[in-house]
Amino acid sequence: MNTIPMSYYLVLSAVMFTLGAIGVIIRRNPLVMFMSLELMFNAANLTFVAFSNAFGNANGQIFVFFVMVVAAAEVAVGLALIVAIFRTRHSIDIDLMNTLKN
Amino acid sequence: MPVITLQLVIFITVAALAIASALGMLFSRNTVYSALLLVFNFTTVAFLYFMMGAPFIGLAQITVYAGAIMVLFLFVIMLLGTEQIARIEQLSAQSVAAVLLGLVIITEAVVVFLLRNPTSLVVTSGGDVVSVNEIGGLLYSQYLLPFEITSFILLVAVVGAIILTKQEKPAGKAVEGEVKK
Amino acid sequence: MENATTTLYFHLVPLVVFLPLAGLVINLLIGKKLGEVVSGTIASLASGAAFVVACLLMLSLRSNPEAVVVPFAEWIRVGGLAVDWAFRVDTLSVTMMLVVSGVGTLIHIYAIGYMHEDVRLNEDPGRFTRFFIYLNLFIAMMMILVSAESYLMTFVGWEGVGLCSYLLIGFWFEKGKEGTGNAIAAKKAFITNRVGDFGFLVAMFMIFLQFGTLSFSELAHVSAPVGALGTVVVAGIGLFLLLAVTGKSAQLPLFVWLPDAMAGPTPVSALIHAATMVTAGVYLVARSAPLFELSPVGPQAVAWVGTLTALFAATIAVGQYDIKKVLAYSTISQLGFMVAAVGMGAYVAGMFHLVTHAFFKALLFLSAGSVIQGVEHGHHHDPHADHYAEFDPQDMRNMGGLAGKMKVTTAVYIIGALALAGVAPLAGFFSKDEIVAFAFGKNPVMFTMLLLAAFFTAFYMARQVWMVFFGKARTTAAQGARENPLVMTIPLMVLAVLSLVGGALNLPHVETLGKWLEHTMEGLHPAEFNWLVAGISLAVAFTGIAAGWFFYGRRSWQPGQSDPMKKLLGPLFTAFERKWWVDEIYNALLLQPYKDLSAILAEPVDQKLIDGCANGLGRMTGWFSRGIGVLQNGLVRSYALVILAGVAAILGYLILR
Amino acid sequence: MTNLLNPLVLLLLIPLAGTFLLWLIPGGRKSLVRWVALLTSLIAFGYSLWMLSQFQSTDPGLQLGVKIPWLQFGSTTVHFEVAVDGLSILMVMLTTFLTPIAILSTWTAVKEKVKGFMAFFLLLEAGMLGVFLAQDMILFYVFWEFTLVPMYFLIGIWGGERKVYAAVKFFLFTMSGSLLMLAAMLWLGLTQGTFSLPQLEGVGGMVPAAAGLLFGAFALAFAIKVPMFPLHTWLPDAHVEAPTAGSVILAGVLLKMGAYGFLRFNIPLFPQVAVKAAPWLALLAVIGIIYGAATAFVQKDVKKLVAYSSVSHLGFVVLGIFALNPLGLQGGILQMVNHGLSTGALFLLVGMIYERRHTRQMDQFGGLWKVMPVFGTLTLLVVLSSVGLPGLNGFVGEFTILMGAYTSTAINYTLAAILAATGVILAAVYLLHMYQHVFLGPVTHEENRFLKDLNAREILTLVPLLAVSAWIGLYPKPFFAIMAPAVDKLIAIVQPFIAVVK
Repeated sequence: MNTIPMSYYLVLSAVMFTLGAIGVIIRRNPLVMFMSLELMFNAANLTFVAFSNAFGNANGQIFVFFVMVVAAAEVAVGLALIVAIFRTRHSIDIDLMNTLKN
Repeated sequence: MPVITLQLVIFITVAALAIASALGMLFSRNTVYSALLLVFNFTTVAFLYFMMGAPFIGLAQITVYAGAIMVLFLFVIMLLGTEQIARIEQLSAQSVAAVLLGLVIITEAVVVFLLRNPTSLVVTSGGDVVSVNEIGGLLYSQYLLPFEITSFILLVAVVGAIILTKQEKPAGKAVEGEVKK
Repeated sequence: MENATTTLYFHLVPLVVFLPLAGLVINLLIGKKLGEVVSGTIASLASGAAFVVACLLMLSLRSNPEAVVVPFAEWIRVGGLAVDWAFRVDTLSVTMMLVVSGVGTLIHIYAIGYMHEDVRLNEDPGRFTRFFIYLNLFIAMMMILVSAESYLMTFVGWEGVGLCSYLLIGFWFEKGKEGTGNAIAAKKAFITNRVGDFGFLVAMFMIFLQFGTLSFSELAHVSAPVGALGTVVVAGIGLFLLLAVTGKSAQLPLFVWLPDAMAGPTPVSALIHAATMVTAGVYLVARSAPLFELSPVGPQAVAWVGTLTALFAATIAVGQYDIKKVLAYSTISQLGFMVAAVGMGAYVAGMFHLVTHAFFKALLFLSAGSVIQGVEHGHHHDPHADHYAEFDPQDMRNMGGLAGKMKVTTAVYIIGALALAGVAPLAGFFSKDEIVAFAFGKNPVMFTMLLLAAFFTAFYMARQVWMVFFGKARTTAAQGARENPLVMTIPLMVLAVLSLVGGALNLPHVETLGKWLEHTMEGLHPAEFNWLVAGISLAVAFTGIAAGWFFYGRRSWQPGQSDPMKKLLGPLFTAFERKWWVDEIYNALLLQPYKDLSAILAEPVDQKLIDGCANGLGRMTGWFSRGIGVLQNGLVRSYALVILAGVAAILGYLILR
Repeated sequence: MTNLLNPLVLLLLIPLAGTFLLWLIPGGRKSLVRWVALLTSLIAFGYSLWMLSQFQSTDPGLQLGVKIPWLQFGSTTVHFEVAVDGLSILMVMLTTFLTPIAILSTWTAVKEKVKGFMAFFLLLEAGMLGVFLAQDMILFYVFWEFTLVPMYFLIGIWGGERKVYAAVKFFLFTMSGSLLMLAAMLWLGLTQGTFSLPQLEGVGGMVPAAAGLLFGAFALAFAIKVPMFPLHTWLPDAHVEAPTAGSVILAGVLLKMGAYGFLRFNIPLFPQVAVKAAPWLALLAVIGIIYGAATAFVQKDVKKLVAYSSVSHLGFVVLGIFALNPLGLQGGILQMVNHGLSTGALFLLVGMIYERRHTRQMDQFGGLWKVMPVFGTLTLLVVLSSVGLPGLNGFVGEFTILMGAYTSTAINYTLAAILAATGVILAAVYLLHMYQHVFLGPVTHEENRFLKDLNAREILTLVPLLAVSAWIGLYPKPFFAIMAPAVDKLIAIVQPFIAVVK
């Protein structure tokens, strides 16, 4: 049979997810942070599809579909926010965006 | 250890490519390179989807993620002109901590998933495990309501994006008034 | 039964309270419109009507002498405690009612004349009606006090008369020393009385815990509890009741309020602070006789307190110059006689002295008021006097030679003084002699002290009479004094007659009062008339008067002269003059420490310590949250790092589990 | 739907409806706003009188109640459960009685943001009624916290100079106590499977290990609210800064919520702990009585003096409650009413003089009786009621409390009652001290010479209070009768444990 252990997929997914998380933390460019987030979404999606395959159940794929839609919406709004912020502050350094404090 | 098959070799190669491209995205100075590397990463993942017999998701991955979303990213990068942000991102304590934590988590994941209690589940490669028909059927019957809600979410996102990025017309009416005079 | 009720008027007893209250209400609502005479008359009628009711009750009791309880309304019924509004008509309460309403009515009439002048001298005629409202309230409260069926209802009257006393002492609340003197005197009276009331309260707690009731009828036949604890409780009841008595009847150590209470208008001093209210303590002891009899401690303490007060206050009276202050200390001293009597078990003698004292002390105060107004009149009509300078119309050093100008007043005053001094056959002789005779048989030390007090009494009265009425007038005010109108002098004459013949109430071997009271109080010892004691006390009285003449009558007091006794007694007389420094001692030992303690509690303790602890807790929370707040730095990446750490920790936990 | 027509639910809805009505009125129409608020509170009072007539005073249990499922915590249901019994009916009446008086007192005192003021006031009334009516712990807690909010704003917006400090202090003190109470409630409700108070009676016996802690958590919350020494320091600040009507309600009703909490929670739920704690709580109460009186004596601000006197008076209430016998408990409940009347009236009086002179410092006054005879007379009556003069309400309450404490077997030392009785002396000391400095003596300040005496409206706010004071003083029977069965029932719960301890 052409099978690959589920564990491999899980480890791959974990590695990608962690890389995404590290990206969110170490990069100050919000665009890259966003990309890292997308990476994390992907890692999660990979797990969904893998389990869907293993169990022979379509629900996992449906979920991935929804995640994609929401991610698309999130990116649209998020990028719009970045554009708006850039317009007002002429910088998109994430460490300068802490006006919510206090 | 499972037998080394062609499938496995292909999987490991693709996985290595995915991780490499992710790493590249992370550490690339140029945002444009980051974006392109991410596109590559998405493609490798799409490949894995195909391998797992999920062509619908794989195609969606390529069209939506690699196609639409990343193009959007590139547009924004071009629009803002920040592709060459040359600011040196210092290696702060926070970054070090993040990398270390990341390594810890990866190690933990390996320990948990591979060594401690490896699951007996397997992923079958090739062949349609779940057909596109089935997905479509589910989407328009059981998941009809969430499906409709997603459409609403998208609508809201579109409207929101437009409002957020709309340029305020500075004193447009006053100008009109002057013209009339 | 039917024919009995036709002639008995017991059911009328609530009227003794409600008639004065009716007068009060009328004056409160329309008194100002009625004018002084009508308003005063209504008040006098209200009091007089109460007197009539009291007389009817007396008549009823003559035919049916056993105590009658007239219930009126339910009051407090909680748990085991059941106290109702109920009146008790017996010979003791009716005696008190008669004194209160009788003397009270005379004083009401007198006050119509007195207050007419007084409100004008004090420049606020609008306050005339208010005075009579207070007086009627006082009569009502006093009636509640004496007609109550339970300790609790007595307490209502007890505090009620205290309130009236407060109101009336502070009647001219904007006058007195530095403008606040009267107000402070009023406050002092109320608070000192409250200390006594505290004793009353605790005594009631003890009585209720021990005997389960506060009703006089039910307490009349209780027997002493057994066991050591029982004796302590019974002694405690006596001692706490004594505290109540010392407050209301101005005994040691709580007498200090009464001299200051002379700040009230003179009719008030006569009614409340001489004749009636202050005797409530004596009445209370008489009423509580069944409880006092249970233990020897209480009565003995009462007797000693009374004796000591009698002597102590009499010495102070010798050194006073204010005509009313002399009478005030004299009142304290005479109350001491009464309290000593009831403490020794001579209830009849105590009550007898209470009644006669009400006559002659009211008389003395009212005539003193007459003297004061006469002098004040002289002062106001003196064309040369500086009307803005401080002039004290009550200071006896400003008087002298009034006998010629105020004939009626002088005559009645001398009658009152002789009665007080205990000269036979005036009222005071019989009643005081009865007490002294009782002490003779009981305790030689008390006997001696009481005799000494009697000597001082005669002496200071003689001193006063000579200083005020004889010799030469020492001021122009005294020269211009004139007699007061009939509305004032007629009550004086009535009281003078009563002072003359009051002794007839309880003549030796006739014992009218004794037999009358016997119906209420069991086991009364008939007083033995002792010729030896009578002789001694009469001799003491005459010695006192003679000594008074020797120092004050022989040579007329000159203006600016210091008291001739001062040379003789030196520092001792200064002690008399300065009232043995009791006020100063209380101030240093009680008031100032309390003030200091309060200040310490309010500022360092409350604000700094307790509130500081509370605020300190708040501040610590503040520091803590600022410390935590560093984490909330608004930087998304730090938050993500923390989340990542959390993930690592949870996974680590899962592995190491 | 029939449930919603329950009389108590309607009573809760009246002030809320009034608030809604106020919301519809434009804020500029101040007098209309005032009239609507006043009429609403009067309707609530009238309605509560009707409710009183429906109340069976011989029945010791809960009456007129309704119980509707409301929330679900796991398998435990929280009910919307309201009912009255002898313990709460007087408190409900006191609330509806004082609210119109307080509103009437603001007629000219509150000029700014009248609409908001009145709306908060009616909300406050609804909250207080809810506290006294709730028979479910969670519902009680909701109302308990609900009262904080309007009061917080009443102090914080319409208060004096340090209003924000006082409002925050008030809020934090009460909140910190009640959070522990919430924890205790949740634990109790979830372990016992019900939040309903009637079903939790004597629950302390089922959880003996936790009973002490739970009792403590409840007691702390209530002790802060009462407030008992040494948790009282929020009270003077809150009173001094609060607007007059706020002070009236704060002293008149809000403080009673604490004492009522002891009656409703601590004693019936944990009778065995209550018996053990009684001597200690009585000790604190006695300290509070004397301490409050002593600190009141040296205050220079009249309102602060009255505030400290509250500490002293509430000490009597707690002493009576923990006497755990009919005398003490009934006296305690009556004294809660009495304190609401007399201290409420004192605050009204202070407010009246403040409105005229814009100061409350004692040394700014003197001889006011001569200038304002009606004011002087009414104040004297209120002072006498507060001092506990027989014939007025204060005496009946204090006497029964002291008698209860003296004869109590739960407080096993009679010294408590004797020391508390000295409070009677000390009350006279500080109140007469105040009266003398403000009303007696000569007029010392020229600006006081032409002060206007009370007008008809002001007299109207005081007369009902005094009338009820005299009624309680002379004929307290109806008041005692209405609470007696419920108190007896409470004592039946506690009595076995008193016997065990002795």
